Formats: sequence, C-alpha cells, structure tokens
Amino acid sequence: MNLTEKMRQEAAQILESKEADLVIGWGGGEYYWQSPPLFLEDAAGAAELAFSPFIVNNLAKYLLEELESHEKAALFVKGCDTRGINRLLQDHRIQREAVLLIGVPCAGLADREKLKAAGYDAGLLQVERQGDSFILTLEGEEGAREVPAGEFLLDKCLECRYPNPLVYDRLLGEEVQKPRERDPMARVREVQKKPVDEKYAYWQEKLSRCIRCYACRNVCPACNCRECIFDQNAPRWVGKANQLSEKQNYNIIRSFHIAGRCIDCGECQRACPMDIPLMEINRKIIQDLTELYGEYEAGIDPTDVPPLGTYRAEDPAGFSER
Amino acid sequence: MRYSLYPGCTLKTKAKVFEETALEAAEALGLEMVELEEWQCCGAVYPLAKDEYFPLLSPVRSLAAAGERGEKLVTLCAACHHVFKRANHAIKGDREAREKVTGYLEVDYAGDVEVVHYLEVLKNEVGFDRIREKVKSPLEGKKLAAYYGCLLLRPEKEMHFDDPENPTILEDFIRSLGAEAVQYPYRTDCCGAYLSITEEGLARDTVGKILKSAQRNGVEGLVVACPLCHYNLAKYQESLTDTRGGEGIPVHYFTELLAQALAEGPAEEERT
Amino acid sequence: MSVAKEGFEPLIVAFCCNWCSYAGADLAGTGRMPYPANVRIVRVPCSSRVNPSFVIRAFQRGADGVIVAGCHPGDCHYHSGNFFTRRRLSVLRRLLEYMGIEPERFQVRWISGSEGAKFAQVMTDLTADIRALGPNRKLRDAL
Amino acid sequence: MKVTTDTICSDLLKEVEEYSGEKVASCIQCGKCSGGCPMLEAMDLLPHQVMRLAQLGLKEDIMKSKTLWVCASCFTCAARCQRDLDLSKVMEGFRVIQLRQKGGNTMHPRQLTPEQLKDAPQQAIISGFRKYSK
Amino acid sequence: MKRVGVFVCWCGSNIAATVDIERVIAAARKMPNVVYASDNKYMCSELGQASIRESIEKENITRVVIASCSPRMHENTFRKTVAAAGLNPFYLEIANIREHCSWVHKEGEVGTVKAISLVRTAVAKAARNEPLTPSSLQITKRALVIGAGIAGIQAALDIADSGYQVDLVEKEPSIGGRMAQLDKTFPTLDCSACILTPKMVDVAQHDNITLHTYSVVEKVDGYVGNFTATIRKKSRGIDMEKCTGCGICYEKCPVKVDSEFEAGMAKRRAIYVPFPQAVPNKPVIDRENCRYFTQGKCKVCQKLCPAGAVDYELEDEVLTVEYGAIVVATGFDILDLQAYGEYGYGKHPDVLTSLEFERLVNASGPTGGKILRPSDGKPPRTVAFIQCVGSRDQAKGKAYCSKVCCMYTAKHAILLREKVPGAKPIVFYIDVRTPGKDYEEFYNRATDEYGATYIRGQVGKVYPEGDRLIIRGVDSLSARPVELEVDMVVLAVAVTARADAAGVGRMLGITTNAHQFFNEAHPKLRPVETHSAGIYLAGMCQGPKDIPEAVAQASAAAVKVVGLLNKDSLVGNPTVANVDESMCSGCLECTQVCPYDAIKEKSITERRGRETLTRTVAEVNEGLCQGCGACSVACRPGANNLKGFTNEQILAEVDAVCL
Repeated sequence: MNLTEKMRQEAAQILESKEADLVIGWGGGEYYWQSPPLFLEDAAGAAELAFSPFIVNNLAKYLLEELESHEKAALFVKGCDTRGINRLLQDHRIQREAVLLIGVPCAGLADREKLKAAGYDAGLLQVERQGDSFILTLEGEEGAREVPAGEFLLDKCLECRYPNPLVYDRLLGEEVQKPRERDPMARVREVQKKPVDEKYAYWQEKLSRCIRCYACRNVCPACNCRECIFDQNAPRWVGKANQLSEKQNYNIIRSFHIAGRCIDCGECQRACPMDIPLMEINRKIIQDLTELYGEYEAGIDPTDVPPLGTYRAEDPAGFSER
Repeated sequence: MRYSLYPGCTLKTKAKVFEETALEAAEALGLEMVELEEWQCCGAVYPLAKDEYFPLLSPVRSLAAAGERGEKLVTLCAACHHVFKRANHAIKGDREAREKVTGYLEVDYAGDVEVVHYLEVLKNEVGFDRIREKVKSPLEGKKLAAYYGCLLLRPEKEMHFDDPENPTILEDFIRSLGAEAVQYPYRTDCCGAYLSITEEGLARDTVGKILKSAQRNGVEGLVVACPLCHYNLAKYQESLTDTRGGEGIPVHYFTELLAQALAEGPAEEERT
Repeated sequence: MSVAKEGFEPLIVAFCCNWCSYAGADLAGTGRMPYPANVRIVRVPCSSRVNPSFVIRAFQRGADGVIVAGCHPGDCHYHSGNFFTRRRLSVLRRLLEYMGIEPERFQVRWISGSEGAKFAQVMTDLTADIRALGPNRKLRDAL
Repeated sequence: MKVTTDTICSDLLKEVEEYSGEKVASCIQCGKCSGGCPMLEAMDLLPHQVMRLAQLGLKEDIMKSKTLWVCASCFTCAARCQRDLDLSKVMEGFRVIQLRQKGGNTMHPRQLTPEQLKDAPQQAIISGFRKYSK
Repeated sequence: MKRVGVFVCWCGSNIAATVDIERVIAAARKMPNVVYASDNKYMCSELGQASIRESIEKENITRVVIASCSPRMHENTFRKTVAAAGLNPFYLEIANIREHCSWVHKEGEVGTVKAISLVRTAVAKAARNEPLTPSSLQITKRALVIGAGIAGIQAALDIADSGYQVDLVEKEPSIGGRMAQLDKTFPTLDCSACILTPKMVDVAQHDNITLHTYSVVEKVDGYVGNFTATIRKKSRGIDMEKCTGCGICYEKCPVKVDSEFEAGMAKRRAIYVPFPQAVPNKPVIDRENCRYFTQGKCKVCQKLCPAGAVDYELEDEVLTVEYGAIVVATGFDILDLQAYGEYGYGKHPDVLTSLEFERLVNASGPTGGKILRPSDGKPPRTVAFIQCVGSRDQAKGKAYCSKVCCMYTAKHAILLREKVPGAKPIVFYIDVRTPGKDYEEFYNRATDEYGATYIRGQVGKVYPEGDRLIIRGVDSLSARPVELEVDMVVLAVAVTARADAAGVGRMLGITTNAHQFFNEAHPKLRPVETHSAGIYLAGMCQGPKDIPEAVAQASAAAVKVVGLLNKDSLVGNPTVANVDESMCSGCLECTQVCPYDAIKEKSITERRGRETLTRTVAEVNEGLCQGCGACSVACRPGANNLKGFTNEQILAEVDAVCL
C-alpha cells in the first residue's frame, strides 16, 4: 500500500473515530506539480488526499486559525514541517495536546523548474517516487519514464538535515536516509567574500524587486505574531512607500526578528514571487550565531531557549571590546 | 609510543654515561627513543634579553624536525629541557618571535610539539609503580637525595615541571628504585652553574653550603639531571673532604641509578 | 578610502545608556574634554533598549554613522542588559556588513560612567573614521 | 653618585624595559628577591638595590657593580617576586648594555684554565660565554 | 494638539558662552507642537522655576521641554516644578545642552546648531510623553541579617533596638564568627571574648531577634520591601528545647577530629560545642564523623543524655519568610598557602598561620593560652613573624593589602613578650601600616616597650635545621643578608573573600569584584549599600577591614534598614514595561531576557465570535520591573513597550535628531 492510500486510510479513520475534528493534508491539483492543502472534516473527503513528490508547503501555520474553531486537528507533517511545529510550540502559539501529528518520512521533493529545464513539463501527467528514481507518466506515451531522483530534487531538499519527522504521534512508512550532504552555507560564504560595495550592489538589485506581498512572512512558522510591526501605523516602523530603503528595512528587520528562530526550511525563498534569495540572509544569521555563540538549530527541541534569549558572561563580541 | 630524543652535546662527550644509561633503561622499560637525525647545540642558556631571537634558531630547528616526525621531543639534560620548553613557549606566545625565527629558518612551526623531560615520561607515561615492579636489583638501604637545581623547576609559568618550592618527582623516582629518599633544604638552590668557570671561589662556597646541608641530613648520594650541576657538585667536594676523615657524597645521574636498578644480577660496581 | 569631500560633516547618532555611557558623556562635559559636535546623543535606560529597527531608522533618516555605547559587560546596572546587547548587536553588525554597509559606520563600545576621556576619544576617532568614509548613501533614499 | 633630577628623569627605566620587558618602576623594594638569592655574599649591590638604583636612574653605580656578573640566572628571584617581575631578565638587561659596547666582553677564551678545558662540560663553557660576551 | 513649552537656560555663562540662546529660542518657536519658548539665566533657581510655572499656566502648556544641564542633575528638580504647575511630572523632557553641548563644542556656532538639534529631539519626544504615576510598594517590616560575626551581631542588635523584627542566620553552630577565635584585640588589648560575649548574649535574649544557627539562606526572591527568603535550619540532631547544655554528651563521645574553631590545633568530638562561650551553648552532631551516622553504631550520647534531647531522626527545617531589607555580613576566609612552599607551612609543625598563633595565645585555646611549640611543647625563645604572606602579591596571591595584619602582628609581638618572658619577637615587614586612632602608638609600644625587632625585608626561604627553623632573608634598608635561627614562624596570611561569595552574590543579585568581595553602590558615598535596593553590606565581606570599621559599617547598614522600614510604602519606578494584551502573541521571549524575573505568563480568556478562547500572554510585575527595556526589544511586535522610553518616543527622537 503506497503512502497515498496510507494517508487516506489514516485520515478516514481519524475522522470516523472523532480522534480529531479536522484533518489537514495535501491533495492533488489540476496539474502534476500542484498539491493544494486540504481541510477535511468528514471521512469522505479523505479520498482526495494525495502523496506526491510536490507536497512541499508547510501546513503548520494553518493551525493558528483552525485551532480556534476546532477542538483538535490532525496534521500530516514531514521532517522540516515538524521543526515548524516545534517553533509554534516553543512560541506557545499551539498546544501539543490540540494537535495529532501524522509523520511522513520524506526522501526529498521534486523541483518543477528542474523538470521543466529537462523538458519534462509539457504533457507530464504524474510524477511518483520509487526508491531512488522518479517515475514520470507522460501524455501519449504508454510506458512510464524513469529518471534519477537526485537530479530533480529541490535545492533545499539536497541540504535537508531532518528527512524524518522529529515529533509525531504516528508514523506512516519507515524512516528514510538523508540525501547527499550539501553544504547549505556555501552560498553565504560566496556572498560574504565580496567587497562591501559589491555586496551592497548585489542586495540592492535583489531587494529592489521586493513588492512587499509578505508571502515570506505568511508562510514562515517563525513569523507567528498576532500583529506584525510591518502592518502597524502607530508607531510607523517601516514606511509603505515603494522605496529601496523601506524594502531593505523590511527584509533586514524580518530576518533579524527570526534570528535564532528560523528553522531553515526554505519556504520563504520558495514562496517569494520575485525570486529573492531570502535564505541567503537567514542562513548568514544562522552561520554567525553558530560561529559566535555555538552550534544551535532552531525547532529541534521546543523546550530550549533561542540564542538571543540567553547569554554567557564570556560571550565573544562581533565588535572591538577595547 | 615512539619519542624523538634530543641528547644535547654534553651528553655526547663529557656526560656520555648519562645518555648511555638513559637508553639502556629506556630499552628495559620498552620505550622507543630515537635520536633526531640532525640537531645542534641548544645554546645552554635561554636568551633573557627581549630582542635576542638568534639563540632561538637552534632549538626551534630541532623542534620543527621533531614536529615533522609527529612525535614528542624528549630531553635528558636540564639545560636543554629549559631552553626547549621556553623556546616553545616563546613561539606560541610571542608573535614577533615566531615570525622572525620561523621566517629566518623558513620552517613553518607553531609551537605544537610537546617537549617532555625523560623524568616526565617515567612519571606520566610509564608510571613509578610500574618501574617499581620492573626493578630487579633494588637499591635497598641507600639514603639518596635529589638535587633539582634551577633549570628544570623555574620559571614555573613556562616549565610546568613540578612545584618549584616543593618538588616531589625525584623523591618519588628514588623511592620507586627501592632506595630511601631523604630531603634537605638546599635541594632547589642553585649550584652556581657557569660561575664555576668565572668565579671559582663563589661556586665553591655555594656548592659547599649545599653539600654540608645534605651531609647534615644523612645523605649518602645525590641524584641530578644536569651535567653542569654534576660537575660542580663533584668538583667542590673538598668542603666535605677537607675535614678529617670526611668523605664526599657521590653524585649520580638519575638514569645511572635507573639502569642499575633495572639490570639483572648483583649491583655492579657503581659507574662514576 | 574615498577622499572626504571638503565641508562634509558626518551626522553620527549615539545611543547612550543612562547609567554608564551617558554619565561618561556628562563627565567628558564636566571635564571640558572636547569632541566633534557631529555626535548627537539619544538617551536610553540600558543599551539593551536599543532596537535594531532604531539603528536602521537612523541610517534611513540620514545618519552617516551610528554607535551604541553601554556599560562594560558585568557592570550593567540591570545585571545582564549589556550581555543581550552584545549578542543582538554582534549579529546585527555582521548582518549589516553582509548587506553592504561599511562596518565602521555601525559601532558598539563599552564606556563606563568614569571614562569621560574614553568617551571623548571614541567619539573623536569615530567622527574621523566616518568623515574619511564620506557621506552614507546606503539604506537611505535619495532625498 | 647623588640622586638628581637628571638621574630621576633619565630614561634608564625605559632602556632597561626595552631590553628586559620588565617594568622596574613597579618594584616595591620588599627585598624578597635578595632574601632568596644564593649568590648574596658575593654581591656589592643586592638585587633589590640594583632595582632601587635603576628606579633612581643611577646607571654608573649599577654598571660598576660586580652583582651583574655573579648573578647565576637561577630564576629564584623571578619565582618569588610579589610584583611578578623577572629580575633575571633585568640583570641580563644591564649585562647586555655593557656587553654590546665595543670591547664590552668580560670573558675571554684565554681565561680558561687547562683543567677547565679538560673537565668542564661544554654546557659550562658555552653558558659562560653566552652570559659574559656578545 | 500637544502644547509644548520650551525653556532654555543660560546656566549663567556655562551655556550662553558658546550657545546663542536667542537663535535656539527662535528655532524652537518654529518646531512642531511648540507654542511657547523663553529663556532664563538660571532655570533651576527659585526664580527660574517660578517663571516656568507661570508660563505653563499662562500659555496653557501641556508638555515641557527644558534645555539645560544633564537630566542626571536636575531631572527631579524640574519634575517637581512641572508637577507644582499641575502637570504630570513625566510630561517633562530635558535637552542636555550643557555637558553634551556647550562645554564640549566651543568653536563658532557649532554649539548652537547642535543645541537646536538636541532641543528638536527633546520636543519630538515630549510631544509623545504619556502621563505616568509611580506605583507604591508595601514594605514587610522585618529584616534579615546573613552571617552572625561581630558585624552581623551589631547590625541585628541595632535594627532590633529600633523596634523591628530581625532574623539572624548563621551557618556555624554558634554565633561570634572570626572575632570569637581571637584572644586580644588591638589597639587596646582588651580581651575579645569580654567585649563580644555580652553582645552574643544580648542577641540570644533580645525579643526582637530570632536566631537561626547552623542554618543557611538557600534562596532569595523579590525586591526592596518584598524579599522572600528560604532558610534551611540544618538538623543538629539535638532537640534544642530539651537540651540543658550540661555537656555530658560531648565529654563521652569516642570520636576525636580536628576542631575548625581551633584552626586544627586541637581536637573536638563528633558531638560538640565549638567553644565554651558559644551561643547557643548547645551541641551539634557532625554527621560526617559521627559513628552513628557513618556506621550506624555507638549512640553513646543518646544513652547518656539526661534530658533525652539527642534525636538522630530530627529533620532539616526549611522556612520561607518575607523580609523588607537584607544585611549581608558573611565575613571572610584566609588564603590557602598551598602555593607558598618557600615558607615551609605544612612541612614543619612550628610554622603557623597568624590564626593558629591566635588560638595558641587564647586562654580557651588548645594550650590554655600558653605559647608552646607544637613540635616539642616547649615555649619558643625567638619567634619570627612574616608579614604580607599572600597579600600585596600579584603573582601567586592577592594583589590587595589585607589591612589588619600589621596591627595584629604588633599585638602578637606584645602578647609573646607578656606570655613568654625573654622571648624575642622578630617581624619581617615591607611597610608597617597603622592607619587608625592609637594604632601608631600601639605599634611603637611593640618596638619600644616590648623590644620587637622589625626587619624590612620579605623573607626568601624558611627551612628546618634540626629542631629549629632557619630563615634566609635580607634587611633591605641596610642591604645585609639575614640568616636567623628561630623556634617558631608565624605567617600573617592574606584575608580572602568567602569561597562561596560569588554564589551568595548571584542568589541576592549583587555583584562581586575581581577578588569576590561584594561591590558597594559607591566606594566613597554609599559604602554600605549595593546596586540592588534594600540589600546592604557590613564587615569583611565588602573588603578587608578591622573590627571598629566592621562595627561602624554594621550600625550604618542598620540605620539604612531602619530608614527603609520606617516608610509606610515605597515609591516605585514608573518607567516600567507594560504589555498590550491584544498584541501579545504569548511567545514569552521577553520573560527570558528579564534580569528581575518581572514578567510572568498569564492565560486570559476572550470571546472570538461565538467561541470563547483562552490564550497565553505576558504580564509585567510593575514592582519587580526596573525599566531596563531589554524585553521591549525581545518583543518583536512591540506589544511589550517601556513607559517613558516607548518605541514611538525613541523613533521620533531618531527622526528628529537626523533632521
């Protein structure tokens, strides 16, 4: 029985037994690469659930509203999603007992851009994962095409450190191996080496594209405030004008707000319609925090204190202490 | 465990017995000590003037050689040990010294070779109780006393050898050979070192005080780890022998006693 | 280093903590220890009251240099305030440099209530550094 | 030699610090170095007096003194100094001032007696030359 | 619309000399919200303040900006002026145009330009000032004194005599501290027990003092006026009510161990009273050495006790008590001589520390007051006293001077001559320091009347020779080597802070210096206060000092406590943090950065459409919060804002200062 059937059976059983009064999962979409979130309240809907190599979006943040109108919600969670759950637990935004977590081991998800680049977009009906390869069913072709999965994985999946869920009530399928280790900090080191003005030009070009649609904030489990400063008028933290300094202010301060809290899930960069490499900013902070104050990964243990929430008397300083 | 051995020039000539007995004992204890292929005199004194980097060249060259072998550097003579440990300390702590010396030598050395004295190897890596087990002809009934001198103990911040005011390593060593370790107050006082060349009278008085203090405490033999202390203590025995019927106190390198205790059969005639 | 244009006088915003660096500035005053008038002090109860948004706001509004001055670690009137300052502003300073801001423009220093001379010296050196860098065009919209 | 404003304002302390790295000014004249020095009897100026004269800038008296040449560099003073000063380096500093002058050497090969050449270990002779000649 | 009034002060010529007052006023009039601007030669004078009050009323001013000297100087003065005019004192904002402007920028009009900028900044902030009213805190009328040495005893007595309840906590079985170990005290040579014991008895009998001996303070929470302390009264194994102090138990106990009180010079039993005049004069069972507690055998003391007071099952008693003020009088230790092999301490029995010698001299000491050599029990003919052992030693010891050794060594020299006629005291010193009333005269008696020889020269080495001790040193004044043969050597060992001082400091929230002595609020002007309001210091725990100073400090601390407890309530600090519950998302990161644990979690229920919802928010305890503002930066949405330094105010200041 493949994961889709397991998910459907699990969801139906939960809803019938009233273990939870809501199940949130991924469904199938019109196109092969779509996996829209599903909010199921009766067992029948479970049939629409679909496990595909495109179930990339992190469903954790939907809990913020849904739990206000549901006693208990069940949620399908991948490894990176569970770091989001830990983030929300650590910020006391959700109660652990109000959530039923169904873990889904994930060996890495497909990147539509890479498939398109290899000419597999038009006429591609379905992509399925089998072992280390993707099985592509194309329109008008009998046999399915097999391609090595490694070449079509999302970048952030190549750098994934937690393929298996960290916290769950039940686990569907066996745990999987971590894909090849790729250094997530490579890009940061490259940018870091540039001279000051070149760096400014690099980010000026990137950030000037920001249209402040706040998709990055809305998808980010670390950005879970009830009222965000960027929406406030009194005081007016950041102006609304379409000007570079306001966009820089927004992006720098948002990255600072999730310093030591960002779970490195890459959703902000994926969700950004303007292709701004937001992870290069967040990872720079992760690198600096690790370099200055010791190895720390957010969203692993919901009981620990993020690095900016604590100190040691002998901390090093990022400036001269003369 | 293999060590690089730095014997020092005096041990090749005037103090041959010091090195021979050391190697003999090392074999008996299963320690592999291999002499550095190429080494020079350590300079006998550590340069105390701040701007004198030239005297560091020779010790650093040997240290770098040991570094290539990736082994600890063992020294026997107290003066060599003193110079090597302080040179290492300078290379690690003083950036200017490091740049000038390694620059001149065109060798990349950062002070990471560990300099250990033969006694430290016995104490930390062999262990005095294991030595006690391996002793075949213990030095029963002998009242021996350590004479530390200065170069092994001081300055403590750089030598880290033992408590400069209250050392115990040589006494433990003597007891491990089965002999009785006697203490006397002048065991950490200076023997006059090079003054025996330029100020013989002063050296004689200084050594006299040490020997009389030892004699008052019933010492029958002095154990040293430095050829210059050995020379001074042996040379000025007249402060004891002048008095009627007074005989001097024999001076031994600690390795002589070690080799003797580890050897089979009756105690051979002591080597001078 | 860009040659400072003649007549360019940098604007430097200094966030000073009430118990230490602000008192240090007072002492520099009572001691008549001159330093450039480019420095404008904003008083905060503790250096841990300085929000990174304030720093970026200052650059946006035209500051050429920003300095946060607090008590020496361990001397904070509120015990642990400046320990958090040290972590937060260390991350901020490296982030700003990463985003292309010259590190000299944003400084953090520990100045106690009895270090009037040090306060004057730090502000004099900082003004000279920033004057050498020239006016700040970054994080600021063309006026 | 009298203490005068010239001697006090002389830069002898700076000169000694350049050679030895030691801040002779911080010596409080507690006398512990002299107390433990093995070569006390042979010294016309005790170690703490050398420090005092240096503090007062009386360079000639120090350079004339026999003390510099009977110090055995045994580091006892350095081990016990309560101001953490290394007098053996200060003594070497004064010796170096003398030795680095033309003809400043105080030990010559011809001084060595035949017995010394025969018996004395090289360590004795080399350390002797190292201390008394440059 | 805020009606801001700007008042520029000349400060005589201090400001006017380099700042063009007229231009500042002209510029101020054009600033937003400013409706009135005027100046005065001395704004802080009676006249100046009066002009402000009048202008406020006449011009109907609702916010006040005073451009003058540092707020650290006259903020309170001008707040009172503004309040007197009927405005909330926190509607005031001060522009520092003297220390930060006129005194340091003297060239040309630079000072004026900056003064205008500073006024503009103050106006921008003032326009956003909110009315603040300080909270008032109630005060628990009870004091806690930690440590019952002479300082703790004196402080407790003074507070109790003023009519307040005092808890005196001492970790040893008896009160009396270090002073109880002394024989005579300088400079008057009166017997320590004679002047200390009566005070100890007063403490025991004082109805305002509750004595907790063999007890430790484990935890202290709260803030000035409202401290909560947890005290652990360790079990003595003796029922204090039943015990009559007859002493049979500690006569018959088979165990003999070194007595700490006798500095190891004599033995005590496993059940013991530290010294005859102990208060309370009842024994305690030392559980590490008592045969019953270590091997479950013996029980001799229980069998013999006529009053049936011995009860091995007695548990520790833990109390939680509220206090208004705390006095820390935890005393001192002496330096461990492990690094001083050159003096031969520990290697020869006749080399003693000054504390051990004090016990020898003490009538209730191990030798009944007779000075005898521990090695052979004979009286010593010559005794060498070595000063500054560990003190004034940057290399191996403590850099500071321990202040009391010169005086007690002169005392020891005198006592030696009195108790052993013909004995010769020789003192090796670096400097003899006699900084007190009758101190120098006392030292002169030691040399003139009692024939003590003072040799200026720190000793190089002490070593045994036969049954005597050889001292090698030098007389640095005559530059002569010194080699003495003496019968006994007494080392004047450095005093040090208590080993656990840093821990006690963290428990109380007070800091210690590099040597672990507690930091006073100000070395000269506030020597017995700390930076934590309500916590005071007395005695050696704040630094080396002698008994007269310790007692003076104790009384000073007592008057500070009484001054505090006399108040009905305390004015709180109004510039504290407060949480806007509608914005707070309950992440509680602010609680992690609060140095005073002033922010707690609170769950609230609110209606959301049809459902009622409970969620977590942060809540600030205005009494505990000291207003540092660390939480307002940890709070990303700005829900936790700091009154008096709000985000709006500071952003406005930044905007204004950059114009």
